[in-house]
Amino acid sequence: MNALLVLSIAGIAALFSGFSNNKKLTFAIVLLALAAVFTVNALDWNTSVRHFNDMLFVDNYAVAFTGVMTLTTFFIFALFVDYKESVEVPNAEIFTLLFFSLAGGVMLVSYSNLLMLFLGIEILSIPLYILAGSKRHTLTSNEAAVKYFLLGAFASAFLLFGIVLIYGVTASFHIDTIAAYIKNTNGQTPALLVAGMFMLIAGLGFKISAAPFHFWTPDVYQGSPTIATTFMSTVVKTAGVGAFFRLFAYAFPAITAEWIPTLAVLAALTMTVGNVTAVFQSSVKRMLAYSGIAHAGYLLIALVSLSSNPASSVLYYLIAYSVSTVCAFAVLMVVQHVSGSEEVDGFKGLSKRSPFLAFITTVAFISLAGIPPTAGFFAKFYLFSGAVKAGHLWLTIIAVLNSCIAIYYYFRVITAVYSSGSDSAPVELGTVQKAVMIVTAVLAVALGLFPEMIISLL
Amino acid sequence: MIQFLFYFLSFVAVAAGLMVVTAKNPVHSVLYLIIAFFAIAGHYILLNAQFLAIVHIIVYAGAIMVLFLSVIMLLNLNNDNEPAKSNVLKLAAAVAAGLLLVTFTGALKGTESIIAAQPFDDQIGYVKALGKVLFNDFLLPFEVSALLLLSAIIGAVVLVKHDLK
Amino acid sequence: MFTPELIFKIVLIVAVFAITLLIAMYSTYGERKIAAFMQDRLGPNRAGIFGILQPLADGVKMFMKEELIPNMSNKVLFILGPCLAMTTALMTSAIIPWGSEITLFGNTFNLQITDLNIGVLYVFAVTSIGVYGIMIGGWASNNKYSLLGALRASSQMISYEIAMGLAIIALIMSTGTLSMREIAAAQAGFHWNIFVQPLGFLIFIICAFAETNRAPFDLPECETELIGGYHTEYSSMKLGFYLFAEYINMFVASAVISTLYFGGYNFPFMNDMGLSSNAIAILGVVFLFAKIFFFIFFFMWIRWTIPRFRYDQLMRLGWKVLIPLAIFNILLTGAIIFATN
Amino acid sequence: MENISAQITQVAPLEHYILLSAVLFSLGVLGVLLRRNVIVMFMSIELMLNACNLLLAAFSAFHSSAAGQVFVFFIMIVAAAEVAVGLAIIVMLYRNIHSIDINELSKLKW
Amino acid sequence: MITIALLGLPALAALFLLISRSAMAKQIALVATIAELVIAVVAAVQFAQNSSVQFLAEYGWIPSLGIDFKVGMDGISLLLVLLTAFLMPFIVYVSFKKKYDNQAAFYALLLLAQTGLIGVFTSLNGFLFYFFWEVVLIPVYFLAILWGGERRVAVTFKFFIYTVLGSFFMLLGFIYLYLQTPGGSFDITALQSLQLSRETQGWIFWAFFIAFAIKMPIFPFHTWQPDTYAESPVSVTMLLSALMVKMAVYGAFRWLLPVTPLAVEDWGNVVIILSVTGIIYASCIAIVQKNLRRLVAYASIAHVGLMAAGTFAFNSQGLQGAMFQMLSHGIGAVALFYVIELIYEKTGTMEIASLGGIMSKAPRLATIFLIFILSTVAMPLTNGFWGEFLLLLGVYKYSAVLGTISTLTIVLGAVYMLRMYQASVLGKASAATQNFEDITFQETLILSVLVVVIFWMGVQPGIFIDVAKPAIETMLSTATQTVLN
Amino acid sequence: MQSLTNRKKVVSNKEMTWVEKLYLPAILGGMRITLKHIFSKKTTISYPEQKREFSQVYRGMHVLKRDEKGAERCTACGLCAVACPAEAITMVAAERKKGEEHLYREEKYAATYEINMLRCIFCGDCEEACPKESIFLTDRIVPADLKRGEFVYGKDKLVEPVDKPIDISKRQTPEVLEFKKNKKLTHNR
Repeated sequence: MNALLVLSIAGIAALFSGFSNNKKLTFAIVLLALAAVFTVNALDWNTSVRHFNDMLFVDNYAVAFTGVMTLTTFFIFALFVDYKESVEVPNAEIFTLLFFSLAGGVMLVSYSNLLMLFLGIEILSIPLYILAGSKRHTLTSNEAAVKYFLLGAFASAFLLFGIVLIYGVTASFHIDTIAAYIKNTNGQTPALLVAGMFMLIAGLGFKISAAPFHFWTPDVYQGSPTIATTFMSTVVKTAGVGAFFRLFAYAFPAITAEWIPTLAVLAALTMTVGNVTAVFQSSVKRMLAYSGIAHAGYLLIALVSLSSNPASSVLYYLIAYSVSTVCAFAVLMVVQHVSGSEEVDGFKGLSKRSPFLAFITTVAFISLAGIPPTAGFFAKFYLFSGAVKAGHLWLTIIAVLNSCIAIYYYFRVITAVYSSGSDSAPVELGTVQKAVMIVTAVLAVALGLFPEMIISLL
Repeated sequence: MIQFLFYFLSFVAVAAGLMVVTAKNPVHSVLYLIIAFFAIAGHYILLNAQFLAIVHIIVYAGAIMVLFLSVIMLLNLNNDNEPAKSNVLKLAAAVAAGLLLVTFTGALKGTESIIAAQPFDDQIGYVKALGKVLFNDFLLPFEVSALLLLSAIIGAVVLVKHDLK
Repeated sequence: MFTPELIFKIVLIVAVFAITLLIAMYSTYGERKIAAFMQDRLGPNRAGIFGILQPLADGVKMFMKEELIPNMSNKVLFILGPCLAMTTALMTSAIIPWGSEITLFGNTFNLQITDLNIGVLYVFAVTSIGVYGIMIGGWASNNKYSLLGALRASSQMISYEIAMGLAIIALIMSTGTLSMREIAAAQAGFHWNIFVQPLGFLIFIICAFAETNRAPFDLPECETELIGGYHTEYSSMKLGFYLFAEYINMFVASAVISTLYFGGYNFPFMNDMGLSSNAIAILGVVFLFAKIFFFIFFFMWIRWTIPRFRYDQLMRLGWKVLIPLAIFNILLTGAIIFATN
Repeated sequence: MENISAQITQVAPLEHYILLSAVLFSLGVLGVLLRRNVIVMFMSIELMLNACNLLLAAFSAFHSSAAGQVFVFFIMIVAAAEVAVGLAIIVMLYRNIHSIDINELSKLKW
Repeated sequence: MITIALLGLPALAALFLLISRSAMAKQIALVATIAELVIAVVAAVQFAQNSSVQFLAEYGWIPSLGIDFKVGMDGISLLLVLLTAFLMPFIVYVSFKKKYDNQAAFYALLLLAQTGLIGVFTSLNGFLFYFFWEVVLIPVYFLAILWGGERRVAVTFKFFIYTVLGSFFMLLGFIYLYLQTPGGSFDITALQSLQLSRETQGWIFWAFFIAFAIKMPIFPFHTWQPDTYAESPVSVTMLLSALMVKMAVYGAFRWLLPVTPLAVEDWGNVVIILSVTGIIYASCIAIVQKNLRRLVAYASIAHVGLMAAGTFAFNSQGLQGAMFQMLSHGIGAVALFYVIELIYEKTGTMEIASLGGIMSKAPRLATIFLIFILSTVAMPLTNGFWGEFLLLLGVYKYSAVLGTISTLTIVLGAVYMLRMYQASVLGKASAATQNFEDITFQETLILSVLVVVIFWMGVQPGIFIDVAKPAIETMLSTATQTVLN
Repeated sequence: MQSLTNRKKVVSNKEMTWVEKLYLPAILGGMRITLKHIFSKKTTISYPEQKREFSQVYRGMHVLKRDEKGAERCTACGLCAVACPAEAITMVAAERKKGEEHLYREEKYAATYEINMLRCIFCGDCEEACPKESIFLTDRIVPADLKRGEFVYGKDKLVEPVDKPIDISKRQTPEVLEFKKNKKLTHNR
């Protein structure tokens, strides 16, 4: 709750810092603010308070997810210091929008009322619609914004109708009340409520870009400025999955039979579509978009095996995914700048041009691919073992097959890094940029070696 | 009388909605949508939600649709040069929407028994009652919606303003 | 079926309509006369004594003029535009309390067509849809000047609605009701809201000028730039409707301002003079109209004093001055309410 | 104003409200799928949101709980914010390509 | 503690190389590997000849999942650790003459791979096993892709995808097993004491088997192998053929047979048939190979096929044979690839057709080459003989028909090996071998070490067999107990 | 430079004070002014009913005078046309026939004499140039008309009616005459 407050203030402070025209000041303010958010949020640990007539329930789950998102945002902000891509929106505004978006994310992981879910999604999305289009004179960016916006609004409408139907049956927006109502029906769940639930799935599925609601993802990710793409693929996904998890863990645990098969199919579809399509991409950015879809699929497995997959494994997965993705995007930003393209070929010869960057790329993509000793491996490990435990063996097998496909395209990048390229000028890196890369890479490995740190949290 | 009103308004709303979707000229779509909004406002009044009705008019008819209209005028999109989609796509769209509707209709079964009408409280649509709920139970959402609006404002400015910086 | 209540209401509606139209008509006359006087002229004085029949002559002229509908225009919308403008202009008068209760033949009636519990919002809603008449007409003309006028009108009205709404919110905070009748009744005697909400009043009246497209905010129709703006292509009675709507709007805006800030039908010492309630009611109506006339005069006074704004100035005033001011006003009001409670 | 209906059920049964909303919602969906003009698609989405609003108000009346109506206000807020951003995006797009046909947006394809 | 030292030494050395980027990288690497060998020998000396797990080291890692860092060695492990430690100096030394870019990284990766291998051979926790299994892969991947031949990218890619695909299935199997254990543990004892139904065992068996089959490789999972062998740098080829293949066989020993004896009973015949088919198939292809390396690669498939057949025959002779053959095949593979590398260095080609007449130019090399080849074709007195003999015995015991067919491996092996020898070493000198110089004294010395070991093992196989025997017997008896129950 | 009228003001670019920025005092000032004008005396003259006094030297529509006997004074000498800076005057001369002596004072007369009133700038040079004291400018207003052609005034409109001589004495004040005299002198020199 306090995190939300600090975030809002931080957003406005960032906006005002734009008046000073001093970029360093702005960066200092936003980074300090994020640190403050992180601290304030951490202070809520183990308090479990229900705020504002039970609109927000800040339990450890919420605190942990908020922490992950804040941390990721911190990295992204830090990356912005040495950001080279031209964005036609002033920095201060971008930070403000990202702060607000993050605030939406915080709501999404701590809501206990469907209204907060809805508002959270909107607060999360609307700044991103703007950021997607922030390269105003670039057609691809325009296109990304339009697509994201239209489909986002479309999905919100579905989500909303779902909420309405659930309200119609249960007369409440509160997830505990809804859960209680469902429990009281003793298996005779009204069809209306189930319909509502499915529409919620559709709406939320859009946010985490689960197939078949994923069509926007590659276009939007590719068209948006890379910094926004990074945010979308990490924080937004974390928030979306957090919301998804919270909803189904708190509101619909009594009717698992209704939604588990659907979500399972969705998960399988999402993984397969994401991975298979990613294989054919020549643009790394687009490939990462599809990989993001695929990761959403894996995360849905966690949801399907809710009974045996505790929140901690989802949390761990999201941390691993976020850290690795930020790392990968950090490299991509540099490569984009030095080679002028985001194609796989742009990565060629990187090992000659900057062994450091090559190493970071390797770590990031190995972690994304889920190969030990990185965090990505344990993330998958926890998820899969949970799924097997819950008896979704076939789903796990599909996931495993998909992981192999994933390795194919992730390693294509690594391979490119180590193959010879045409350009051989050394690559200059900013200090902050370098620091972020190092920290994220170290985190990706350290979390892989000591997963217990996170797992024991929740 | 009231029942007749209900069906009349429903008819107007649906017909106008259909016209929104099918009208060639975007301006006509806007106008039909306004008609639909007025029909919906009528429904609100039938539901004793006068405050809602009036706010609906202010926000939707008074602000949102005006924005639509002015953007359409600004961009001069009145010429209906939208090339028709192929019939297959049209059919697919219609089928998809139809299926959705069928699903809803199916889900309707037995609703009456689930939602027994409560003893009717005719005060809930009043400003006083709504205000109490809004500022007690829903205070937080009310406050956080400020973030939403602020980001929308920032967005509108940064995206369209001619000379940034 | 025909209760005295209903009959009274019907009579009232007819009367209000008639009076509104009459006043609108004579506002045109008043406008010209006042303009002339301020410019040391005499104004119209040929038709009837002091030119008192001039509005009739104008009306007849309007009717007699040729109906022109531009070839490339959208016919239906072209006609719909002025109709909408007229309709929305007339709608607001429904909730204005023209006077306090009056007792006739043993029945007590309210001198108000209908008392909505959200009357202020009703005013607001009707104002906000008033722009459609202009926009549709301007667009349907298929003329760039008309279109520009319509666009200006829409953005101007939307922009100023915000400040207006915020000003009203401060008022509502201090009155505690949304009903026009209750707001009026609460200002009995000399407890007018203008003394409570001077800043709010200032904002409100500026916004009222903008909402009625009156000078100095008459950019949608400014002749020097847009040769008449949204009604460039209009002629005959359709043009008449537009012009008429503007004057009706002015009248209604004056009535709303009087009711909200200047005590409506209340006048000082009304209860201390030992008058019967009917007498008070009738005197109240008279006073209300006096206030309304003053404000109509005020509208014209301003028009012939202050030059027209430039468009960017208009927007800057609306967004950068009035809205912050209105928000400040709300905060101030809140603080005062908090302090006094 | 006097209340229109003293007993909500005398207006229409709840099913009819749900059906009406469902029809409007489906019309909105149809519009989004059918049209290529971004603005009309956007309007269709508004129609969908309004279907939700109507249904919320109806449920609120049938449940005699004000929460539903309050929710509608938030939907309106969201709709307003979306319109501001959406139209800004559309205007920005139009400035670049002088069209708002969704099919013109095909630069990003694999 | 000694296990930790075995694990830590190459890892630390690798780390040192990576950080210091020393110009003396190859020397440091060689010293490290030799030091490792010394430690391994010390371990072997201290080893008590029984079936128990010795040199145990156990630390908590992820307690919530029952994952511990638990390493230790029994006889089987010890032998393979010894093998690894023994072969690594050769693998490092063979690249000494190569001028690699960024050689510090090259040797560091080699040492990392060694760490992984030792880890695989010593880990006593299922998860740890899997962990090291994947850890081996990464340095190998980079070694191959950075320093490989022209087609390295595509080939290494294929290899990588194949093996990772397999290992994921293994992971799945482990997870399943883990979930079956009471309280949840990956510990070897917990896994081995599981009482699973026949059907479940079948699924687990296949999950593991695919991983192992790809790694070994068994027909039809072998398609990655010849290309990879041909395109990788010679060190990597040695590493792959001599050591990584053993990971799979070892995995079967340690994790498959004891856990799923019922499935082995059910599916063993399928596996053996596959293996035998593979033997014939690979041998036939080897006969028509024109490239030395590819020929050895196919030969390797054939030999590994026999090892697999022996393993899954699941009897004392088969297992011990497989155990012994692992050692001799490892040494043999390193020896052969070393010689081929030497020839390649001097002639610049590996095409059999363009070679010939080496005998006359370089009698020392030709002699040593012959000894290696004889060892490969299981000539008595060489180490190859005992391995193949025991294996064939085991397979024969399992099924007379299959046993008879697998005998072909020796026959066909003799055919292609001797044909190769004849074509490349004997006969007239060709253009490529015109100026062939014999190997130096130093090289002779190094190769002689291998020759000595080959003969030592051929003469005194008992020493080696006895080390692993108790462990194998215990395993077998436990498994038989389970089957009978 | 010192301004001659002493009304010169230097435009200032100084920042407005806060009160000035409010504009309200300025607006109220403006409103005070307009309000004051409502009650001030109106300057309108209701024209047909009321008429304004012309100045003595007003130069209006021309007239071609006749002599005491009623004969036209103009001899079509053309000096007026020459003098006209706007070239508004044209004429055609003709010889007097027998029996026309009562019509034209001398042997030559203007058969047509036209002034284009749209061109005429009412400078009065024709009047000064005329040696026969025939053409004069009067205080009459040139009436409005609908067509341009109607503004070319011929003799029918210019020559004064016999029975209704047009009084030009009001303009011919001593000062004017004196001025004319002097001017003529300069002209002749």
